[in-house]
Amino acid sequence: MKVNVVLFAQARDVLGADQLQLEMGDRPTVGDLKRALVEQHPELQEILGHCSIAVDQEYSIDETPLRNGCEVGLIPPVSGG
Amino acid sequence: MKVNVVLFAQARDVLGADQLQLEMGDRPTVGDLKRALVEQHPELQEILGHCSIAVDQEYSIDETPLRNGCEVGLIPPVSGG
Amino acid sequence: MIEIIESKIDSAALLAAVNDPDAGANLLFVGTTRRLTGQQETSQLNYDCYREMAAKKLAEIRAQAMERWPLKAVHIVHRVGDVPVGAASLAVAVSSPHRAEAFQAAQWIIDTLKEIVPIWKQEVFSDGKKVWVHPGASPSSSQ
Amino acid sequence: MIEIIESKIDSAALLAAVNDPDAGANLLFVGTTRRLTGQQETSQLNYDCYREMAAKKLAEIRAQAMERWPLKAVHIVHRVGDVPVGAASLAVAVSSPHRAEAFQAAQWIIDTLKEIVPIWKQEVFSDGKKVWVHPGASPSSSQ
Repeated sequence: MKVNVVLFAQARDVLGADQLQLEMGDRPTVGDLKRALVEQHPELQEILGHCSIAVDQEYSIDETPLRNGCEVGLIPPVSGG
Repeated sequence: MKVNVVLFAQARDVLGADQLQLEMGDRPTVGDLKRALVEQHPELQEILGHCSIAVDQEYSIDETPLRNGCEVGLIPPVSGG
Repeated sequence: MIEIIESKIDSAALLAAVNDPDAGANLLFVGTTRRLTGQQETSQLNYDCYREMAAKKLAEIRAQAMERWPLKAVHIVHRVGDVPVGAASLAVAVSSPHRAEAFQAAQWIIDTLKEIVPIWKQEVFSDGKKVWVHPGASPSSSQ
Repeated sequence: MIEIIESKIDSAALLAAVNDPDAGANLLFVGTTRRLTGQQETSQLNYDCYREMAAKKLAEIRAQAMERWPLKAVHIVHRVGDVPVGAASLAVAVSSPHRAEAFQAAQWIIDTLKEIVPIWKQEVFSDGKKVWVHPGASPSSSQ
Protein backbone atom coordinates (compact mmCIF):
# COMPACT_ATOMS: atom_id res chain seq x y z
CA MET A 1 0.00 0.00 0.00
CA LYS A 2 1.26 3.48 -0.88
CA VAL A 3 0.77 6.32 1.63
CA ASN A 4 1.16 10.01 0.86
CA VAL A 5 2.56 12.16 3.65
CA VAL A 6 2.26 15.96 3.49
CA LEU A 7 5.08 17.94 5.05
CA PHE A 8 5.25 21.34 6.71
CA ALA A 9 7.68 23.86 8.13
CA GLN A 10 11.05 22.41 9.18
CA ALA A 11 10.18 18.88 8.02
CA ARG A 12 9.48 20.24 4.56
CA ASP A 13 12.75 22.18 4.55
CA VAL A 14 14.70 19.08 5.68
CA LEU A 15 13.31 17.00 2.81
CA GLY A 16 13.12 19.84 0.29
CA ALA A 17 9.66 18.65 -0.70
CA ASP A 18 6.12 19.31 0.47
CA GLN A 19 5.12 15.67 0.36
CA LEU A 20 6.56 12.19 0.08
CA GLN A 21 5.26 8.75 -0.73
CA LEU A 22 5.89 5.72 1.49
CA GLU A 23 5.73 2.08 0.49
CA MET A 24 4.08 0.15 3.34
CA GLY A 25 2.79 -3.35 4.11
CA ASP A 26 -0.81 -4.44 4.60
CA ARG A 27 -3.10 -2.84 7.20
CA PRO A 28 -0.52 -0.35 8.42
CA THR A 29 -0.90 1.78 11.54
CA VAL A 30 0.51 5.19 12.41
CA GLY A 31 3.22 3.42 14.44
CA ASP A 32 4.24 1.48 11.32
CA LEU A 33 4.28 4.71 9.34
CA LYS A 34 6.65 6.39 11.81
CA ARG A 35 9.07 3.47 11.59
CA ALA A 36 8.87 3.47 7.78
CA LEU A 37 9.50 7.23 7.73
CA VAL A 38 12.73 6.92 9.72
CA GLU A 39 13.91 3.94 7.68
CA GLN A 40 13.22 5.49 4.31
CA HIS A 41 14.09 9.09 5.32
CA PRO A 42 16.68 8.99 8.14
CA GLU A 43 17.21 12.77 7.82
CA LEU A 44 13.76 13.17 9.43
CA GLN A 45 14.71 11.25 12.58
CA GLU A 46 15.43 14.25 14.80
CA ILE A 47 12.30 16.28 14.00
CA LEU A 48 10.11 13.17 13.85
CA GLY A 49 10.57 12.56 17.58
CA HIS A 50 8.75 15.86 18.17
CA CYS A 51 6.06 15.44 15.51
CA SER A 52 2.45 14.36 15.70
CA ILE A 53 0.86 12.47 12.85
CA ALA A 54 -2.47 13.65 11.51
CA VAL A 55 -4.69 11.18 9.67
CA ASP A 56 -7.43 12.79 7.63
CA GLN A 57 -6.80 16.09 9.47
CA GLU A 58 -7.18 14.53 12.92
CA TYR A 59 -4.46 13.90 15.50
CA SER A 60 -3.71 10.17 15.76
CA ILE A 61 -2.14 7.66 18.13
CA ASP A 62 0.30 4.90 17.14
CA GLU A 63 -2.58 2.39 16.96
CA THR A 64 -4.61 4.48 14.50
CA PRO A 65 -5.05 2.43 11.30
CA LEU A 66 -4.25 3.90 7.88
CA ARG A 67 -6.79 3.34 5.16
CA ASN A 68 -6.13 3.38 1.45
CA GLY A 69 -6.24 6.93 0.18
CA CYS A 70 -6.16 8.56 3.60
CA GLU A 71 -4.30 11.85 4.00
CA VAL A 72 -1.38 11.73 6.39
CA GLY A 73 0.20 14.95 7.71
CA LEU A 74 3.50 15.20 9.56
CA ILE A 75 2.90 17.88 12.20
CA PRO A 76 5.97 19.44 13.85
CA PRO A 77 5.34 21.31 17.12
CA VAL A 78 2.97 24.12 16.15
CA SER A 79 3.71 27.81 16.65
CA GLY A 80 0.75 29.75 15.31
CA GLY A 81 -0.72 32.85 16.87
CA MET B 1 -16.75 78.22 57.65
CA LYS B 2 -18.80 77.51 54.53
CA VAL B 3 -18.19 74.26 52.62
CA ASN B 4 -19.44 73.52 49.12
CA VAL B 5 -20.40 69.91 48.41
CA VAL B 6 -20.87 68.71 44.83
CA LEU B 7 -23.51 66.04 44.28
CA PHE B 8 -23.84 63.24 41.74
CA ALA B 9 -26.23 60.57 40.55
CA GLN B 10 -28.86 59.52 43.10
CA ALA B 11 -27.70 62.04 45.73
CA ARG B 12 -28.22 64.84 43.22
CA ASP B 13 -31.67 63.50 42.33
CA VAL B 14 -32.64 63.27 46.03
CA LEU B 15 -31.71 66.91 46.65
CA GLY B 16 -32.76 68.20 43.24
CA ALA B 17 -29.50 70.18 43.06
CA ASP B 18 -25.97 69.53 41.86
CA GLN B 19 -24.36 71.15 44.87
CA LEU B 20 -25.16 72.43 48.34
CA GLN B 21 -23.51 74.68 50.87
CA LEU B 22 -22.96 73.66 54.49
CA GLU B 23 -22.40 75.95 57.45
CA MET B 24 -19.74 74.37 59.67
CA GLY B 25 -17.66 75.20 62.74
CA ASP B 26 -13.92 75.84 62.90
CA ARG B 27 -11.35 73.30 61.68
CA PRO B 28 -13.92 70.79 60.49
CA THR B 29 -13.10 67.23 59.41
CA VAL B 30 -14.83 64.92 56.96
CA GLY B 31 -16.52 63.22 59.93
CA ASP B 32 -17.97 66.59 61.00
CA LEU B 33 -19.13 67.18 57.45
CA LYS B 34 -21.02 63.89 57.34
CA ARG B 35 -22.81 64.72 60.59
CA ALA B 36 -23.65 68.21 59.32
CA LEU B 37 -24.96 66.75 56.06
CA VAL B 38 -27.42 64.45 57.82
CA GLU B 39 -28.54 67.20 60.22
CA GLN B 40 -29.09 69.81 57.56
CA HIS B 41 -30.30 67.39 54.84
CA PRO B 42 -31.97 64.39 56.52
CA GLU B 43 -33.26 63.18 53.12
CA LEU B 44 -29.64 62.22 52.33
CA GLN B 45 -29.32 59.88 55.33
CA GLU B 46 -29.96 56.62 53.47
CA ILE B 47 -27.62 57.17 50.53
CA LEU B 48 -24.98 58.86 52.73
CA GLY B 49 -24.32 55.60 54.58
CA HIS B 50 -23.04 54.19 51.28
CA CYS B 51 -21.14 57.26 50.11
CA SER B 52 -17.48 58.15 50.18
CA ILE B 53 -16.37 61.74 50.57
CA ALA B 54 -13.80 63.16 48.18
CA VAL B 55 -11.75 66.16 49.26
CA ASP B 56 -10.01 67.93 46.40
CA GLN B 57 -10.72 64.90 44.16
CA GLU B 58 -9.14 62.42 46.56
CA TYR B 59 -10.91 59.81 48.67
CA SER B 60 -10.84 60.80 52.34
CA ILE B 61 -11.24 59.29 55.80
CA ASP B 62 -13.32 60.75 58.65
CA GLU B 63 -10.19 62.39 60.10
CA THR B 64 -9.30 64.23 56.88
CA PRO B 65 -9.36 67.98 57.63
CA LEU B 66 -11.32 70.40 55.44
CA ARG B 67 -9.53 73.56 54.38
CA ASN B 68 -11.16 76.79 53.38
CA GLY B 69 -12.07 76.66 49.71
CA CYS B 70 -11.51 72.93 49.33
CA GLU B 71 -13.77 70.99 46.96
CA VAL B 72 -15.86 68.30 48.60
CA GLY B 73 -17.60 65.64 46.53
CA LEU B 74 -20.28 63.25 47.77
CA ILE B 75 -19.49 59.95 46.00
CA PRO B 76 -22.24 57.31 45.92
CA PRO B 77 -21.11 53.75 45.06
CA VAL B 78 -19.64 54.03 41.56
CA SER B 79 -20.91 52.07 38.56
CA GLY B 80 -18.83 53.14 35.59
CA GLY B 81 -17.63 50.84 32.85
CA MET C 1 -4.02 58.39 26.92
CA ILE C 2 -7.06 59.02 29.09
CA GLU C 3 -10.29 60.47 27.76
CA ILE C 4 -13.77 61.18 29.06
CA ILE C 5 -15.98 62.07 26.13
CA GLU C 6 -19.64 62.64 25.33
CA SER C 7 -19.55 61.27 21.78
CA LYS C 8 -19.13 57.89 20.13
CA ILE C 9 -15.95 56.01 21.06
CA ASP C 10 -13.70 55.19 18.10
CA SER C 11 -12.51 51.75 19.23
CA ALA C 12 -10.60 50.99 16.04
CA ALA C 13 -8.53 54.15 16.41
CA LEU C 14 -7.80 53.18 19.99
CA LEU C 15 -6.47 49.78 19.00
CA ALA C 16 -4.35 51.30 16.24
CA ALA C 17 -2.95 53.81 18.72
CA VAL C 18 -1.46 51.16 21.05
CA ASN C 19 0.30 49.35 18.20
CA ASP C 20 4.05 49.19 18.79
CA PRO C 21 6.76 47.24 16.94
CA ASP C 22 7.94 45.82 20.29
CA ALA C 23 4.47 44.63 21.29
CA GLY C 24 3.28 41.19 20.24
CA ALA C 25 -0.04 41.42 22.07
CA ASN C 26 -2.72 44.05 21.55
CA LEU C 27 -5.90 43.82 23.56
CA LEU C 28 -9.01 45.93 23.20
CA PHE C 29 -11.95 45.67 25.57
CA VAL C 30 -15.15 47.48 24.73
CA GLY C 31 -17.99 47.67 27.21
CA THR C 32 -21.35 48.19 25.51
CA THR C 33 -24.84 48.84 26.83
CA ARG C 34 -26.64 45.53 27.18
CA ARG C 35 -30.33 45.32 26.24
CA LEU C 36 -31.31 42.86 28.97
CA THR C 37 -30.53 42.80 32.68
CA GLY C 38 -32.43 39.79 34.01
CA GLN C 39 -35.91 40.21 32.52
CA GLN C 40 -35.71 43.99 32.24
CA GLU C 41 -35.13 45.68 28.93
CA THR C 42 -32.82 48.67 28.94
CA SER C 43 -33.38 51.33 26.31
CA GLN C 44 -30.32 53.41 27.15
CA LEU C 45 -27.84 54.30 29.86
CA ASN C 46 -27.08 57.76 31.18
CA TYR C 47 -23.66 58.18 32.74
CA ASP C 48 -22.99 60.86 35.34
CA CYS C 49 -19.40 61.74 36.10
CA TYR C 50 -17.30 63.75 38.55
CA ARG C 51 -15.13 64.81 35.70
CA GLU C 52 -11.98 66.24 37.32
CA MET C 53 -11.73 63.39 39.81
CA ALA C 54 -12.58 60.71 37.25
CA ALA C 55 -9.83 61.98 34.94
CA LYS C 56 -7.38 61.98 37.86
CA LYS C 57 -8.31 58.44 38.92
CA LEU C 58 -8.14 57.12 35.37
CA ALA C 59 -4.67 58.62 35.00
CA GLU C 60 -3.61 56.98 38.28
CA ILE C 61 -4.94 53.60 37.15
CA ARG C 62 -3.11 53.93 33.84
CA ALA C 63 0.16 54.87 35.57
CA GLN C 64 -0.13 52.00 38.07
CA ALA C 65 -0.84 49.48 35.31
CA MET C 66 2.22 50.64 33.36
CA GLU C 67 4.33 50.31 36.49
CA ARG C 68 3.01 46.86 37.36
CA TRP C 69 3.18 45.21 33.94
CA PRO C 70 5.65 45.73 31.07
CA LEU C 71 3.10 47.45 28.86
CA LYS C 72 3.98 49.38 25.75
CA ALA C 73 0.83 51.54 25.75
CA VAL C 74 -2.45 51.95 27.64
CA HIS C 75 -5.44 53.96 26.42
CA ILE C 76 -8.66 54.33 28.38
CA VAL C 77 -11.76 56.11 27.06
CA HIS C 78 -15.03 56.42 28.99
CA ARG C 79 -18.12 57.87 27.38
CA VAL C 80 -20.53 59.79 29.63
CA GLY C 81 -23.97 61.25 29.07
CA ASP C 82 -26.51 59.22 27.08
CA VAL C 83 -25.32 55.90 25.67
CA PRO C 84 -27.82 53.90 23.58
CA VAL C 85 -28.11 50.09 23.65
CA GLY C 86 -25.25 48.45 21.73
CA ALA C 87 -23.02 51.54 21.88
CA ALA C 88 -19.69 51.57 23.70
CA SER C 89 -19.42 53.24 27.10
CA LEU C 90 -15.87 52.10 27.84
CA ALA C 91 -12.87 51.15 25.75
CA VAL C 92 -9.56 49.97 27.17
CA ALA C 93 -6.65 49.17 24.86
CA VAL C 94 -3.28 47.84 25.99
CA SER C 95 -0.23 46.46 24.21
CA SER C 96 2.63 44.41 25.62
CA PRO C 97 5.42 42.13 24.39
CA HIS C 98 3.51 38.98 25.46
CA ARG C 99 -0.18 38.26 25.83
CA ALA C 100 -0.41 37.18 29.48
CA GLU C 101 0.38 40.65 30.80
CA ALA C 102 -2.00 42.30 28.32
CA PHE C 103 -4.87 40.15 29.59
CA GLN C 104 -3.95 40.64 33.25
CA ALA C 105 -3.49 44.38 32.94
CA ALA C 106 -6.70 44.97 30.98
CA GLN C 107 -8.74 43.02 33.53
CA TRP C 108 -7.12 44.84 36.44
CA ILE C 109 -7.72 48.21 34.79
CA ILE C 110 -11.43 47.48 34.27
CA ASP C 111 -11.89 45.98 37.75
CA THR C 112 -10.18 48.94 39.38
CA LEU C 113 -12.02 51.47 37.24
CA LYS C 114 -15.32 49.95 38.34
CA GLU C 115 -14.26 50.26 41.97
CA ILE C 116 -12.81 53.73 42.25
CA VAL C 117 -13.57 55.99 39.29
CA PRO C 118 -16.45 58.36 40.10
CA ILE C 119 -18.73 57.58 37.19
CA TRP C 120 -22.32 56.45 37.66
CA LYS C 121 -24.68 54.58 35.42
CA GLN C 122 -28.41 55.20 35.29
CA GLU C 123 -30.46 52.51 33.59
CA VAL C 124 -33.34 53.83 31.52
CA PHE C 125 -35.74 50.93 31.03
CA SER C 126 -38.05 50.49 28.08
CA ASP C 127 -41.04 51.37 30.32
CA GLY C 128 -39.46 54.77 31.05
CA LYS C 129 -38.33 53.95 34.58
CA LYS C 130 -34.88 55.25 35.52
CA VAL C 131 -32.66 53.71 38.18
CA TRP C 132 -29.22 54.79 39.33
CA VAL C 133 -26.89 51.84 39.75
CA HIS C 134 -25.19 52.16 43.13
CA PRO C 135 -23.78 48.73 44.05
CA GLY C 136 -24.49 47.92 47.68
CA ALA C 137 -27.02 50.72 48.18
CA SER C 138 -30.77 50.11 48.00
CA PRO C 139 -32.08 51.12 44.60
CA SER C 140 -34.39 54.08 44.31
CA SER C 141 -36.11 54.86 41.08
CA SER C 142 -37.40 58.07 39.64
CA GLN C 143 -39.55 58.99 36.65
CA MET D 1 -16.55 32.93 11.79
CA ILE D 2 -13.20 31.29 11.09
CA GLU D 3 -10.80 32.59 8.48
CA ILE D 4 -7.29 31.79 7.30
CA ILE D 5 -6.15 34.55 4.99
CA GLU D 6 -3.02 35.75 3.25
CA SER D 7 -3.81 39.46 3.40
CA LYS D 8 -4.03 42.14 6.08
CA ILE D 9 -6.42 41.39 8.94
CA ASP D 10 -9.19 43.98 9.37
CA SER D 11 -9.36 43.98 13.17
CA ALA D 12 -11.88 46.79 13.40
CA ALA D 13 -14.34 44.92 11.19
CA LEU D 14 -13.88 41.87 13.39
CA LEU D 15 -14.77 43.76 16.53
CA ALA D 16 -17.79 45.33 14.87
CA ALA D 17 -18.92 41.88 13.71
CA VAL D 18 -19.21 40.46 17.25
CA ASN D 19 -21.30 43.39 18.49
CA ASP D 20 -24.65 42.21 19.83
CA PRO D 21 -27.35 44.09 21.77
CA ASP D 22 -27.30 41.35 24.41
CA ALA D 23 -23.54 41.53 24.87
CA GLY D 24 -22.03 43.95 27.38
CA ALA D 25 -18.44 42.84 26.82
CA ASN D 26 -16.54 42.84 23.53
CA LEU D 27 -12.96 41.69 23.52
CA LEU D 28 -10.50 41.82 20.65
CA PHE D 29 -7.05 40.30 20.85
CA VAL D 30 -4.59 41.02 18.07
CA GLY D 31 -1.26 39.22 17.90
CA THR D 32 1.34 41.21 16.00
CA THR D 33 4.87 40.42 14.87
CA ARG D 34 7.28 41.66 17.52
CA ARG D 35 10.53 43.29 16.43
CA LEU D 36 12.64 41.89 19.25
CA THR D 37 12.92 38.36 20.68
CA GLY D 38 15.63 38.61 23.31
CA GLN D 39 18.43 40.45 21.54
CA GLN D 40 17.48 39.31 18.05
CA GLU D 41 15.72 41.60 15.67
CA THR D 42 12.98 40.06 13.55
CA SER D 43 12.31 41.60 10.15
CA GLN D 44 9.26 39.48 9.34
CA LEU D 45 7.49 36.22 10.04
CA ASN D 46 6.48 33.59 7.53
CA TYR D 47 3.60 31.37 8.54
CA ASP D 48 3.18 27.90 7.10
CA CYS D 49 -0.18 26.23 7.49
CA TYR D 50 -1.87 22.84 6.99
CA ARG D 51 -4.89 24.66 5.71
CA GLU D 52 -7.70 22.05 5.77
CA MET D 53 -6.74 20.79 9.21
CA ALA D 54 -6.12 24.27 10.61
CA ALA D 55 -9.59 25.39 9.48
CA LYS D 56 -11.12 22.29 11.04
CA LYS D 57 -9.27 22.78 14.35
CA LEU D 58 -10.14 26.48 14.49
CA ALA D 59 -13.81 25.62 13.94
CA GLU D 60 -13.63 23.03 16.74
CA ILE D 61 -12.03 25.55 19.10
CA ARG D 62 -14.70 28.10 18.27
CA ALA D 63 -17.52 25.57 18.84
CA GLN D 64 -16.04 24.41 22.14
CA ALA D 65 -15.63 27.97 23.39
CA MET D 66 -19.26 28.74 22.56
CA GLU D 67 -20.35 25.62 24.40
CA ARG D 68 -18.23 26.33 27.46
CA TRP D 69 -19.01 30.03 27.94
CA PRO D 70 -22.22 31.99 27.23
CA LEU D 71 -20.71 33.84 24.30
CA LYS D 72 -22.74 35.82 21.78
CA ALA D 73 -20.17 35.60 18.98
CA VAL D 74 -16.64 34.35 18.31
CA HIS D 75 -14.52 35.29 15.30
CA ILE D 76 -11.02 33.98 14.70
CA VAL D 77 -8.78 35.09 11.85
CA HIS D 78 -5.23 33.83 11.29
CA ARG D 79 -3.02 35.34 8.65
CA VAL D 80 -0.50 33.04 6.95
CA GLY D 81 2.34 33.65 4.52
CA ASP D 82 4.57 36.69 5.06
CA VAL D 83 3.69 38.98 7.96
CA PRO D 84 5.86 42.09 8.45
CA VAL D 85 6.86 43.48 11.86
CA GLY D 86 3.96 45.30 13.54
CA ALA D 87 1.31 43.61 11.38
CA ALA D 88 -1.35 41.30 12.80
CA SER D 89 -0.99 37.55 12.41
CA LEU D 90 -3.94 36.62 14.63
CA ALA D 91 -7.16 38.31 15.65
CA VAL D 92 -9.69 36.83 18.06
CA ALA D 93 -12.91 38.69 18.85
CA VAL D 94 -15.53 37.51 21.33
CA SER D 95 -18.63 39.07 22.84
CA SER D 96 -20.58 38.01 25.92
CA PRO D 97 -23.11 39.44 28.36
CA HIS D 98 -20.44 39.98 31.06
CA ARG D 99 -16.72 40.58 30.83
CA ALA D 100 -15.32 37.71 32.91
CA GLU D 101 -16.35 35.08 30.36
CA ALA D 102 -15.08 37.18 27.45
CA PHE D 103 -11.62 37.35 29.03
CA GLN D 104 -11.59 33.66 29.98
CA ALA D 105 -12.82 32.50 26.59
CA ALA D 106 -10.41 34.67 24.58
CA GLN D 107 -7.45 33.43 26.60
CA TRP D 108 -8.54 29.82 26.28
CA ILE D 109 -9.02 30.20 22.53
CA ILE D 110 -5.54 31.63 22.05
CA ASP D 111 -3.88 29.10 24.37
CA THR D 112 -5.62 26.20 22.63
CA LEU D 113 -4.92 27.57 19.18
CA LYS D 114 -1.22 27.75 20.02
CA GLU D 115 -1.32 24.13 21.16
CA ILE D 116 -3.26 22.33 18.47
CA VAL D 117 -3.76 24.35 15.29
CA PRO D 118 -1.25 23.26 12.60
CA ILE D 119 0.25 26.63 11.79
CA TRP D 120 3.98 27.29 12.00
CA LYS D 121 5.95 30.45 12.38
CA GLN D 122 9.31 31.05 10.77
CA GLU D 123 11.30 33.97 12.14
CA VAL D 124 13.21 35.90 9.51
CA PHE D 125 15.87 37.88 11.35
CA SER D 126 17.33 41.16 10.21
CA ASP D 127 20.60 39.37 9.32
CA GLY D 128 18.68 37.17 6.87
CA LYS D 129 18.73 34.03 9.02
CA LYS D 130 15.47 32.05 9.05
CA VAL D 131 14.39 29.76 11.89
CA TRP D 132 11.26 27.67 12.19
CA VAL D 133 9.71 27.95 15.63
CA HIS D 134 8.95 24.42 16.87
CA PRO D 135 8.51 24.59 20.65
CA GLY D 136 10.31 21.70 22.35
CA ALA D 137 12.31 20.70 19.28
CA SER D 138 15.90 21.81 18.75
CA PRO D 139 16.03 24.77 16.40
CA SER D 140 17.59 24.39 13.00
CA SER D 141 18.19 27.36 10.79
CA SER D 142 18.41 27.68 7.07
CA GLN D 143 19.40 30.44 4.68
